[in-house]
This record gives sequence, C-alpha cells and structure tokens, in this order.
Amino acid sequence: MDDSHYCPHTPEERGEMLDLIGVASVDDLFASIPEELRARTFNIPPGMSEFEALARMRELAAENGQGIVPFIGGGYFDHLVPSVVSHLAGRSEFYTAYTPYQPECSQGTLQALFEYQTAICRLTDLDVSNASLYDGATACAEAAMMALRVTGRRRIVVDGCVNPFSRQVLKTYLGNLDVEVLEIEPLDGLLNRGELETVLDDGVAGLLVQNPTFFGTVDDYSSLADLLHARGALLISSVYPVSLGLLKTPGEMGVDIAVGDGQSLGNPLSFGGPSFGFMAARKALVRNMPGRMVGETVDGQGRRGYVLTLQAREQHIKRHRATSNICSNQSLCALRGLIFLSSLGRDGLTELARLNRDKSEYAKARLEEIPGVSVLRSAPTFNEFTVSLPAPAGIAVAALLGQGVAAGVPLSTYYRDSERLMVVTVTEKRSRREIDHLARQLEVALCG
Amino acid sequence: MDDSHYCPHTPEERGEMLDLIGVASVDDLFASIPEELRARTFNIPPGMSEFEALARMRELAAENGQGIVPFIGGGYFDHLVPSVVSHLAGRSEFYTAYTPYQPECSQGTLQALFEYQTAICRLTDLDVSNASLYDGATACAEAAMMALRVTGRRRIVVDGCVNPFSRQVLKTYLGNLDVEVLEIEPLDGLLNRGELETVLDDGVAGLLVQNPTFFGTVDDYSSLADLLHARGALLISSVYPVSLGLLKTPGEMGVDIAVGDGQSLGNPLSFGGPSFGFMAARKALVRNMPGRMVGETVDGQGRRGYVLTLQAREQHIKRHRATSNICSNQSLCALRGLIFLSSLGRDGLTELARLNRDKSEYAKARLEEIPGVSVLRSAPTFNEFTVSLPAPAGIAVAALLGQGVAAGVPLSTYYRDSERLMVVTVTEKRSRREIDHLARQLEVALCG
Amino acid sequence: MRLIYEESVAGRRGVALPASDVPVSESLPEELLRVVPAELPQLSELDLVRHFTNLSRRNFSVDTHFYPLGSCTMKYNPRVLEDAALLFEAFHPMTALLPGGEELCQGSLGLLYDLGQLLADITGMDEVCTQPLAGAQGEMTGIMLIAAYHRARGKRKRYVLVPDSSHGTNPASAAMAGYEIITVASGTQGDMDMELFRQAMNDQVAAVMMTCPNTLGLFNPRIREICDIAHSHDALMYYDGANLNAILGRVRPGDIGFDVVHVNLHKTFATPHGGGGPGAGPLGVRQALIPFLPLPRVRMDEHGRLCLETESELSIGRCANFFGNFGVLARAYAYITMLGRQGLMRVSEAAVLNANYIKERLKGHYELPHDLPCMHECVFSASRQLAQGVHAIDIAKYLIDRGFHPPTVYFPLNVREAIMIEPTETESRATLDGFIDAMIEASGLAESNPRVLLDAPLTMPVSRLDETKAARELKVCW
Amino acid sequence: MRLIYEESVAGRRGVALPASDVPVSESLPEELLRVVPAELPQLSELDLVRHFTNLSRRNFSVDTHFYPLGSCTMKYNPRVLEDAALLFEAFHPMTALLPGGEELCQGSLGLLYDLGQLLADITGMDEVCTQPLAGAQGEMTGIMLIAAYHRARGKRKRYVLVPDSSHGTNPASAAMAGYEIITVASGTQGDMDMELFRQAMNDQVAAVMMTCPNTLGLFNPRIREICDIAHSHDALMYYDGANLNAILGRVRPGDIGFDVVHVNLHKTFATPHGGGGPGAGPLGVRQALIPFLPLPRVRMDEHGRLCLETESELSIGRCANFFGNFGVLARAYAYITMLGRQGLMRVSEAAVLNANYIKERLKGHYELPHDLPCMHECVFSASRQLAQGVHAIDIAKYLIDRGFHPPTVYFPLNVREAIMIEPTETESRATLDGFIDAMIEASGLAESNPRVLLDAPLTMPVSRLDETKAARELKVCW
Repeated sequence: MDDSHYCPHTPEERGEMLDLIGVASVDDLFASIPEELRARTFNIPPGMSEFEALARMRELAAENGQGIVPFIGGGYFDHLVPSVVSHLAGRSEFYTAYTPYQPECSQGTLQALFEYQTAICRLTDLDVSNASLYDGATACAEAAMMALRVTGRRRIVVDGCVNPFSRQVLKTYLGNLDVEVLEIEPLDGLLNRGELETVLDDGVAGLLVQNPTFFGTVDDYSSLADLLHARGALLISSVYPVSLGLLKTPGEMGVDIAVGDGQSLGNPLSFGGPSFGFMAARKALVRNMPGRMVGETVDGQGRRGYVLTLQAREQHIKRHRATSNICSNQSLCALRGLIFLSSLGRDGLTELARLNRDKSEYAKARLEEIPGVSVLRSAPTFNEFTVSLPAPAGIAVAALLGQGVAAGVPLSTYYRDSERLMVVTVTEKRSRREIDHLARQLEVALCG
Repeated sequence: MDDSHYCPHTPEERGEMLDLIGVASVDDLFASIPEELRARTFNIPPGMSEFEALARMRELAAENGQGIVPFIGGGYFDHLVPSVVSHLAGRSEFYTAYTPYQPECSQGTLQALFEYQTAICRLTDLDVSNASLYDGATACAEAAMMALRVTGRRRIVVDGCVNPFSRQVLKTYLGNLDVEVLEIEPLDGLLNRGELETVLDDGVAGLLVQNPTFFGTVDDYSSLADLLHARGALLISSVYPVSLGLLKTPGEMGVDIAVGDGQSLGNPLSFGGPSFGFMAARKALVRNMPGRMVGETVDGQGRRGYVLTLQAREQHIKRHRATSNICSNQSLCALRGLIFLSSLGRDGLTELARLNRDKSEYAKARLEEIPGVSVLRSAPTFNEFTVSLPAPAGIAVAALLGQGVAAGVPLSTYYRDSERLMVVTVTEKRSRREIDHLARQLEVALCG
Repeated sequence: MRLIYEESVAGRRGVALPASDVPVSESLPEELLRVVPAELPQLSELDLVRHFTNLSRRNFSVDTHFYPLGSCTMKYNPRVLEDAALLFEAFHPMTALLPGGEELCQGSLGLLYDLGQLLADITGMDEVCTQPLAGAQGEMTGIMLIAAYHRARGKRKRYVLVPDSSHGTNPASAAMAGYEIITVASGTQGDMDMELFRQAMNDQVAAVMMTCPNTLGLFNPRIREICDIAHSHDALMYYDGANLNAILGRVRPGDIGFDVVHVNLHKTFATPHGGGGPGAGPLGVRQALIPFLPLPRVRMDEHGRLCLETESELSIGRCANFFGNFGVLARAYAYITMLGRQGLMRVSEAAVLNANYIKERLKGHYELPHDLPCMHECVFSASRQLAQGVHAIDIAKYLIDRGFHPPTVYFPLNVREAIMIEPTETESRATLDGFIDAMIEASGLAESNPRVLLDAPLTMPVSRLDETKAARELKVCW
Repeated sequence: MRLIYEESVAGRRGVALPASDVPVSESLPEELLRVVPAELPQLSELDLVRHFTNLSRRNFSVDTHFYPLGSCTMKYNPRVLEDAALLFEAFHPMTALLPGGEELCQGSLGLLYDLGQLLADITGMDEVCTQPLAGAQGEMTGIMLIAAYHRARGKRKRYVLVPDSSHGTNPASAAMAGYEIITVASGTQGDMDMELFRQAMNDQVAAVMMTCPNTLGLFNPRIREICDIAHSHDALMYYDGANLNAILGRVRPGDIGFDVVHVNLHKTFATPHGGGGPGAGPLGVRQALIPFLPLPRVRMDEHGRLCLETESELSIGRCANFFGNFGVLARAYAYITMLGRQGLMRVSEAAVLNANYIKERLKGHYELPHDLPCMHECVFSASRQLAQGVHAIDIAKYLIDRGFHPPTVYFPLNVREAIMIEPTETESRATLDGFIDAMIEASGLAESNPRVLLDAPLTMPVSRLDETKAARELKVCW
C-alpha cells in the first residue's frame, strides 16, 4: 500500500520543487525548528486504505446497540428526514466551501443563509435571526450574555423547567463573569410564577424559559413579557422548532430573544451532533446579537446580492470587544434546517406538529392504562409528557433498554424527589405498534 | 396524507390553466379517448409517503440473506468501489441529464464519455470504443452481429468456454436471423483448438472466445487471430476488464473486437444490474459498430468540444438499416467505470489485478489441502479457478450457503459430465480469514 | 476543460488499495502478460474530484433546468428512489442461481415479482418480464416473442408494420428479430392512414408496432379498429410504451387490444436517465405469449415463495446476464409504491394538462400542424420562422441561452421543422410560463433579429460544434 | 436567482408525510396555539431540488476550485469520510445517559475515547476532551479550565496575554472567560517582541495564548523561552491549534511547554467546512488540568469498557448538549486512522513544501515582509501594487475571475495589505503553478492595466457588492 494519501507529489516533482526553493530535502524546510523542540514521540499507528478504515468504522458502529426504539428526547429528537435534505446539503459546493468572506463567489451559501434567517424569523415570529450558533444549549448561554450586554445588569433568572443541559452550559458560560444565575425550582412541571415574582427586581437582565418545558408541558408566557419589560428586563425563550407548527410563537408571546436547537429540523441524531442553535430577536437587539449574519445588498450594476453584514460585532474585527467569540457556526446544519422546512412547507410543518401531538396523546392514554402509572396533567403537552411510575423509573428504563426500547428519560438525575418520574417522547416516527409494544413491555416490567 | 406526489399544481392553478385551455375539467382533456377504450380496471394499491415506501423497501431487503460471503462470479464480481465513484457519478447534473443530443449544454456527459472511450481503448489496446452497450452478454451478441455485417457471412463460432449466459444471449439475439451459431465444446477448461480447426472455413464470420474463460483459465489467442484473419474472419474476445491490469490484451493478441462487462469497474452487484457492456475494435471496423459514440471537434471559435458522432449508423437516423436497435445505453455506469479506472490509475489497476491473483492462488492452495479436492491445472488462472470435489458440487455449495458462504458456482448446470466441478472466485475483497473459513467449512461439508 | 489524460502525471497515485494479507503468488508466464500497463490517468483524488465535479457543471439536467424533451419524459426523479436502490446494492445475483440460493433472495425476487404484477395491472397484460435492459431491448424481445409465437403455430411471417412517425427503435428492433419492415405513411392526424394501413396488411405481417398516443401526442380513437384488422390477419399488436405517461389508469393497452407492451421505466416511472442510461424496458404480454418469455423467469410457488424458472422448452432464451437492470427496477418499484393508484392517475392528468397549456399558449406563435387536444406532449413546426431563415434548431439553441433545455427537434419525421414539447407533470406553472415566454421571444426575434437565434448559444462553454468535422476527421479516442 | 420565498405558491405541497395510525387528538387550548402558520416556502420537490442545486452552483468550493485561504487549511475532504460518518447517524445520544445505556453505546464512546488518545499523542497532551463544538469554543473552554485551575489554587488572575497577530477568537474567547486582554506587539519576525513580552508579563497573567507556527507561517525558535517565562509567572501556555497542519509528527505543543491545546478538526483533520461549520475543537490538557474538564467525560474502566463520568466536583461544567459534534469527530477519526503515522507526517511535509514553493516563485512579484523559510503558509503584502492604486482586495477579486478562490487578505493585522496563502498538502503542482501564474499576471496588470483588477470580478453572478448599504439599510430577513 501507498502511504502518500492525498499528497499528490511524485518524487520527481518533489525534487524539482525543492531545487526551486533551493534546499536539498524536505527536512531542510523544517530547519528553523530547534532540535530540542522536536516531538519526543509520535505513536500513531500505521495508516491504511479507505476500505480498511471504513471496515474499522463499521466494526465500531456494530458495537453499539442496534435498532433501539427511542421514546427519549433530552433535546434531541428522532424525526423523519426527507431524502432531499441529505442529497441537497451534500452538494460539494455547499459542503466544501468556507465561510463566505468573498461574497461574489459565495452567493450560494449566502443566499441560503439569508433564506434560513428568514425561515427562522417566520417560525418564531421575530424580526431578525443570525446565521446559526453551535447548538440549542450554547444558544441559551449566548442569549443570556446578550441580555446582560443589552441591559448592563448582572443577574439572569432561569426557569428550572429549562433543559438541564442547557442550564448547565449557561452556568459554565457565565461562570467566570461577574454575574449571578438564579434558578427557580419547577412547580408541577411548570414555571413557579409565584417564586418568579419574588425574585424579579431591577437587577435582573433577563429570564430564560423553555416551551415546551423539559417535562413536556406547554405554557403561554405572554404575561411574563409584560412583567419583565416593565422592569426593563428581557424575556428569552428556548423553543422546540417542530412544536412551532402548532404552538403559540415567541413573537406572539412578546418574547425578546428566541433560541433553540435545530437538530429536529432535518439533522440526524448522530450521537449528539452536529446540529445547530438558532437565535431570533426583536429588531432593536440586532447589533447585540452574536454570530454571523447575512444581509441583502446590491452590486455596482444594481443586481441583488448577499453579504456577511454587521461584521463589526464579530471577533475577527472587534476581537475581545466582540459580541461573542463564535467564528465557525453550523452553516451546513442550518442549511439542512432550511431545506427541511422548505420541503415540508407551511402546511407540512403544521401537519408534522399535529402528528407528533396525536402520537403522543395516544401513548399517554396507553401508558395510563397500566396499573399504577399516571401522567402529569398540570398542563397540556406537545410530544413529550411526564409519567409517574409505581416503582423507580431508572429500574424500569434499564429493564426496557434490555428489550431494545428506550422508554423514557428518568428525571431523578436532574430533579430531586423525582425518583419515579420519567419523560416520554413520542415523535411522528413512532408507530402505533411501537407505542403498544412500549406499553406492554412497561406493564410487564412494572407488574411482572 | 397528500396524494399529489410530485405534481405541483394547486387547485387554483389547475383551474386557471383549464380556463386558458378552454375546457371545464381535466377529464375533458381526455375526451378524445372513446369510452369503450377506457381502462377496465386499475388495481394499484393506494400510495404512501416516501418514508413508508422506504420502510417497505427495507423490509424487502431484509428478506434477503444478509452478509453472505461470495466466492462466486458468473460474470459479476464483488470488487471494492472507492467512495469517490458514487459521490461523483451521483452528481445531479450527470444523473438527471438525458442523452447528450444538444452538445453545447451537455459537454459534461460528452467529455466524460470521450474519456471513457479512451480508457477502454487503452485498457484493451484497441483503436476505437463506443460509449457503452447494455452489458457484457449483449455486447457479445452485438459483436457477433457486427462480424456478420462486416464479413457478409452467416456463421459464428463460439467457444464453449465463454460464459454460458453470454452464449445464451447471443443465441437469442441471432435466433431469428438466417445465421448459424456453432459451439465448440471445451477441452479441459480451454478452447479445443483441434476442434476449431475442423470447423473453420470461409463461411465463418467470426470466432468468439473469452479470457479468462468461464473455468477461470487464462489463454493467449494470438495464434487464432492469424488463423482467422487468413480466412477473412474476425476474432472476438470477451474480456474481464480487471484482469487487464495484468493479462495480455486483446490488442496484443490481434483481436478485432473486444467486448466485456463493466460491472467490475466501480458498479455495485445490485442483484445483477445495471452495469455496462463495453466494445472496442480496430479502427477499420468503426462504422460497423453499434451504439453511441462521442467524437472530438471544434466550435466556430475553434474551441475544442465533443459531440455524438457517426449517428448515421444509429436507429434514430437509419431506422431498420441501423447497426443496432440500441438507443439508451448505460452512460452512467460507464461513467462509474471511468471514475473507477481514473481513481486507481495506471499502477493501481496493476496492483488490483495482482491482489486478485494473489488471493486466488492462496485460496487454490488452501482448497487443495482438503482430502479429495483438486484444482483444474490445465492452464494458469487469474482470480477464478475450477475445483473438483469428491462429491457433487451442488450439494456442497448448498450446504455452505446455509453457513453464509457462497463457495462457488457448480458447473453441472452449464456443462455435462461436471457434477463434481465448481468454479471458485476470489477477488481482492476476500480476506485471508474468509478464505481460510471457506476451506474449513468445505472440509467439514465434504469430510464431516 | 482539459481531458483527464492531460491532467495525468506519471507516477501519481489516486485511491490506495488495501495491503495484501496473503503471500505474493508466482508470476504468470510472460506470454500471458500485457507488455505495458494501460495508460490510465494518474492523478490525486482531489484532482479527480475536481475534474468530475467541474465536468458535471457543464451539463444541463432535470435538477438544474427545465428539460421539455419530447418523447423522453424528463420528469423529476425523486431523491428517495436513490436511497431505496442503495438497499439492494450488496446482493450478488449469482446467489439466486445456486442450489438453495432462491431462499436467500426472497426480497430481491419478491421485488421483481411484485413489480411485474404492478406493471401487468398498469398495462392490462397477463404477465410482465422485467429482464429487458432498455426500451429498445424490450421491443426486440417483444418482437422475438411474437416470432416464436407464430413459429410455434407453424407460421413464418415476413413483415413488421410500423407507421412513419414511429421511434427509430421500432423498425430497428424488428429488423434485429429478422423481419422486413413495412412503413405506413401518416394520415392527417399523424396516425397511420387507415386506407394505406388496410392495403399494407396481409397474412405475412407478424406484428404491427404502434404507440398510442402517437408521436404527435394525439390519441387515435380508431386504435381498436387497427387492432381488429391486425388480428384478423393473425398479426399481433405491439405497443411502444414510450408515451405511457399520458394514460396511466385511464387506458390500458391490453384493454384496447394490444398483445405485447414494453414500458420505459426511465420515462414513465421516474428513474433517472443518467446521461443516456441505464434504463429498463419491462415487457408485458398476453397469456398466449407467456411460454415464450425469456429466462430466468420469476414465479411464485404454491407456498407463496418466489422461485426461478430456468428451463423452458419454448422460451426464446435469455436477453441479459441476470434479472435485468435491478437497480432501475427497484427505483421504479419504489416510485409506483409511493404514488399508488391516485398518484399515478394524477401523473397523467397533470402531464396532459401541462402539455395542453403550452400548446394553447404557443399556438399563436408557432405553426401547430394538428390543432387538437393533445395528450402529454405537443408538436409544433418552425415552418413560419423558416421564412426568416430560422430553423427549429436555431430556436432550440436560443432556448439554451435562456436557461432551458431545448425540446426535441426534427422528430417526428412526419412534421417539417418539428418542435416536440413534453413538459411532464412535475413542472410547476411558473416554469411553464418562463419557457413559454422564451419561446414567444424566440418567435419575435425570428422576425426582428434572427441573428441572435442563428448565433446561439453564446452562454455555454462552447458554441455550435462542427459535427461534420467530428464525423469526417473521426477522433473517438484521445 | 429568486429567493425560495419568491418561488412559493400558496397551497403547494412538497414532501408528503406518512398517514397517521393513531386517532386525532383533542385540540390544544386556543391560547396555546399559534394564530397563523409560519409562512414557510411552499414549493414542489422538483422546484426545491432545482433551487438548491442551482444555488450550490453559485459557490466556489474545494471540490471545484483551488481555495488557498490562509489560516483556514482548505484541504481535500476525502469522500470516504462521509460514508464513515453515515454509519453513526441513527444513534440517539441520550441513550448513553440512561441507566444501563453506556453498554449500548460502546462503539460511539469507543470512537470518542480512541480519538482523544490519538489527539493526545499528536499534541503531546495527557488528555483530550472532544466536546468543544468549534475551535473558538475550544479556546473558551481552555481558558475556563485555566481559570478553574488558578482558582483551585486560590488565585484569581486578571489577564490573558495575546500577540497582536493572533486570531480574533483568542482575545474574544479569553474575554468570555472573564479575562482582560493584554495585546503584545509583534517583533520583526511576526512573533511577539520578546522585550515587550517580558514587560507585559506579571503574576496577574493567567495565560498566554499563542499559535506556533505563527500567523505569518513562521516557527518561533524562542517559543520555549516564552513558555518558561510564562510558567515562571505561574501563567499557563495556551496553544491555538489552527496551524497544526504544519508540524504533525515533528513538533508537539506539549513537548515545547504548552499546557492547553485546541485542535481544529475542520482544518488539520480534513473534515469539510460546510460553508462555515460545523467544525469541532477538541481540547488537550496536561495532567494538572484534567480534574477541571467539562462533563460528561468518556473514561475506560478497569475492564476496558467505556463509561461516562457525569459528576465531578471540580469540572467547569458542560460546554455543549452532549458529546460534541460527533459526526465531525467521526470523520476526523476515520481520517487519522487512514493516514496513520507516516501519512500525517507526509501531510506537514507537503504542506510546508507547497507553501515554500509558492513563496519562492512569487517573491519577485510581491513584497515578502519576512523572507524566511515559512511553514504551511506564507504572507505577502500588496504594498508594491498599492503604488498603482491596487489593493490586496483587488488582486483577490481578480483571482476569482481567473478561477481561484482568493487567499486571505488583510490578515494578519500586523502586515499592511496582507495576502496570506495556505496551499495545503493536497494540491498538485499543476494547480500551484496555475495559481502562481495568475498572481504574477495580477501583479503585471497592476502596472499595465489596473482597471482590470479594480473592476474584477466580472465572471460571477454579481460583481462587488455594496457592504456599506448592507449594514446601513439592514435587511437580514426577507
């Protein structure tokens, strides 16, 4: 086998190039590196052909459990992905391009991102969107930092119903800044509004909520917007984009900044990434947004075109005074999101959301038929709901996992006094047969 | 679910278009079809979404035996396909274009086919190639008909060592023409040259041989070329293109027309198709070739470009006097062949051929270690060889098939007095471990 | 663009092969070896990728441009069909022919069987053979079946009759099956002239090959009469399925009186054309012809298991290596499964609607030889434009500059300066309107500024190419 | 090209969803529902495919054009990496966090663990965390680890020190971790001026962020001295891995004295850039920093099984949802596996060879601020051309017309009119020569006919765009 993988030069070419440079060997090109700074060891195993590497990857993939039926979410959702998404996003010209810093030869990426931004604005009913962030969790953190910047205050309030991973990331992001993060413990799987009122004061920069919540409950935060705006604070909502096929939008609720994870929009589960984070906001906040943004303009002949704009916010211009350190975002995943949304279209997204809810409601009813099982009914739900079991949820989940069913996410890891609770997720991909099977298996596990 | 799959019109658009046409309904557009000619029944089941259709296809695929290790050929070979092949041939612009009848907007396909023709000429050491035929078997038949046309004679001689499927197709193709097909029974897995001399006379248009033969034997037909040419007949050789990384070429042997199946060049097994047939010939025969052909030319500004040429041979111009009825060929598969050959390059193809032979020789040695098993050694072989077993080959093959190994192709279906013979194929994809496993399993099946 | 051979550098390596895990074998005898290696291109994987990616960008295609190529049915090829076909890529066809092998191929054989059943229902035939590798091979196989049928009944007929508007493959396929061709001129509506047809028919005619709707996109209401006349001479009726897109679910060739039908999966059933193939041309036949079908034939046994019939006394033999272009068949199967009954009917409705829309909107600008409701395509003539020295080809080339693949020109042969437009059902109205506008502008330019048409195309990597030079100074290998 | 919203037609449907197999549920309360559906584009699948296919054709990319973008390492992305990543698409990350779930994720966790080991060996670090989602996040996470480290030792330092030639992400990331930035001006060779560096260092400096080779493509032979000085102030050394492509197998940041390193997989390890992401920025650290790494952390237990550490007192927490951009990590893993030790060393050799070749051939035509052997990239200045009123950007735009993606211009900031060229190891000599010729012609045109440069590009769908208008009349949503 040949070990020159992807390095094209023949020995003759290499020789001629070295002659032109005026050195005797490739090693001479590294002469500026003092001997004592050279690598002490370098123990990477020998290489192999693409066929052997692919075989090794296949072996690794086969070490995972195969065909597990997921009734779990946790921020990632097992949704259908139309074939067109991968085929189109996989076009070489999208795939192997860099950030569109040279707009004339990057109109493909730029127009697509402009269309993406528009789709996010329409989905959330907000005015402006950036061209994507890393993921939903970091988008929450960026939104919190944005609220701190906009208000010049030093306190962020976070609803405990927000996805615990998002809350952890937010705390990590803010951990070294001179700011306070205040969490409100959930009440019946909902924001404890009483508790909120006691902590709201003029030091609060913003409140982060989530809809639907980590418990699956659906809420209307419209009244909170007024409450916060009256105090000069911002309302930030993390949303599950598929749910916006049905649910009241951040814009309708008066939310200032909406964020979320775009995995559910045409990105595969892929063991947790890549996906993308989105962020939309009211127009007034646009100059405080992090991340890239594409704007429309014209060329010298008046032809419409697209460019990266407001770059003065960004790190490559503003350095440590930038709105964020973010450089690479998740363009390709955002493109997948755009293609996904465009392939379903207006009515398709509504239909998708309905399917999710219908399946979930069916599962709710089936699970409630099991003796000792009850569903948390403090609020309506979308495609996730919280179930109370007559035994520790962790044990039941572990038992079903052995049968190839991921029955739900036990809450005890994330909330105290929740040993018997778990959150069940039911997307449009789960068939009636699979739901019935879940109910049967769970009944067996619980009742023997 | 919506049943308008891929038909874009909204009801409003349909209405407006009908108005413009001046009819009241779509049914009116079919008014010219008399009632009594309408379909009596139409029982296709209801449609479904792409997701459901794909699920059904997955179920079907799962009904096949999975992971069977193939030591079989029969004209199709389990070779490695570099990732680039599918990625590049899958480019929409290649995939969804038609035959390049409008050359200015089809230079992609045309140049690729010109490059393909060149690759086939270089592979076979012949002067001209067409842009592909259906498959290797029909290419044999087309070559035979070409020999009949060129010589104006009415007899074709076929070596019995040629793939039986190719021989059957040839006989079917020539079955309704006023010509004779004469088969020569193999001798020790080789052309019976003595027999050949007795049938050769001035009525013979051509002789079809194959290299390596269906038995795996490798021969040099150089002397036959002289023999045939002396009688005004053509020598046609069917070749396995991967073997041309090592073996003496049709051109070197003095062959007039070389044909073969291109599946082994970057086309998946795909249960038998699509692949492509190739055909190369001496320059003098070019105007008698069937199928499309791409030629180089210039535009008005002297820029180089490519067009379909010698179309006067073809059915859409010449109708029943055409060199063949072929219209669609297998362009995309030929493109895969070109990409495959280009990705390996000159030295890569040689290396690939060596790997095949090395693996096959190793397998030969291993199988011969089994008591009662012997290998046909009348001639050297490339990557297939004939094995004689101490029991009926069909029974042994069926037994191993149950273990997930396709051990070889029993010859009794295709040749008389060959109950205990089978042909074993060993490509570069078969690992030493798989070969050892084959030997072990075969020994168990034979010796208990 | 440079040829890949011009980019080659001696000694450069592309894709690496796996290391060998077996000993190096003894060399073959010198006389069996090739003297020098084949001079295949030597380039890096990146240069290879760039070459073919950039090459692809020099093509028009359905995915990039409207492609209203008459008689070719360039409809959208759903992407999901590619994913579906991929599922079957790893299966070796020879497995099915081993002892006990059919059991391991129930999925693949099942697909072939089911597809045959679906196509039989669509065409109104008793059995469909999926082996033919393209439409033309389907035709040839069909005519061979007809010959075998007559032969089995002790007859050796001489002729096959085709209308002058037929696809060139019809007479060519019949000739390959050993028949002489009788061409019947068209009547006023582009169909065979009934009088001439009657005169041409005789007991030596083995088959009449037709397509319906015909090549002008018109449905011949007297088609049954033609069938009856043919049958009265013991000739069989052959249906060229190229135009099946017009009549899905509304007309079945079998119901009309046809005996043999081939179907172009890469036309009607949305499998991609691939720059000229692979296609697939399944063949439907009436009961009486089943014994002659090529082998191997997929059958269902009494237990519902699929098996292969590999021997049959009456079979014409074999027309391809294995079971046809399976990958193409799998795509068509997935397509039919998705669309279902309603979806297929919708296809023809929309295809016919689109063709009539174009016909109506353009008929003020171009000569329309037959102003009748058309089916899935319509045929204009550039005869009016010819007065300004503008030919159909000039209009075609101008359309390229406007971002449209040209329609078929100079076919059918029975229309002077023919422009044959088949929009298919998958095009939206905005696309049709854009094309119509460009056609109208072309017609205007023929009056006002014909030079623009004669010089077109100017926006492509090459302008009009010298086809005479290509044929005279033949260079088909670099 | 029209926007997809301009192609939308009310009521048109794209991809169909499966039929429901469950009852329709009761509607949600009115106040929880959105009033009108989101006005997403409504178009047919064909129009969708055509839109995005044609959009893609308006991009330059590695697969179509040479893309010598300095500091971005636009090397060839082997196609096989896509096939490799596909194998893991179906696995739900939450599975690993369920009770008993780790057992079902041994393949995915194993890949993460192995990749960490490989990267640790490449960088000379003790452990590598694969969670950071991009280089900049790796940086931020790294600085947070440094802060946690100091804090655990009872120190709260104030500053992070960066050279003025650093990537903008360096100071921005440090600022997000709560530090104030001290920028040190460059000396004659583009590295920090040693005198200024010594003056700037003090015990309140938490970390020094550097890249080596530096942004001018030069390797600083005094780098260890810098490390020693920093360590003497109890500051940690941070290595920005953006330029790792230059030194694979030859220099390991850990061996030199760096404490924290991030790696850009989408640069050095060939994962595609995707028009600006996703990337991945794994972070390597020395032993002392391991306790502070983000969670969940993949560990191997005593039985060789992979498990997740989800709780740790000292951890800085979590910097992403799950385990990082797994799909990107999988591609990089396959790449490293394929290349192996020799292959990786060859990468740097060829990358450095190519950069020096370009440097030598162009230095007669463009000002070369630092005429020293460079590493994987070289930085010119258009200062000579400026005399004719031609700026670096004009040369960049001219290259577009010549079919080359422009190099990076105006970075690094310490070179006036900078033109930063990084050819990478995957380009063949013919491509380099073509680019060099175009650069030389640009320099000639600057003398003879600067208009051509100032008006470029002319071959693209748009010419130079009004960026001021874009920012002033902000329109980021249609």
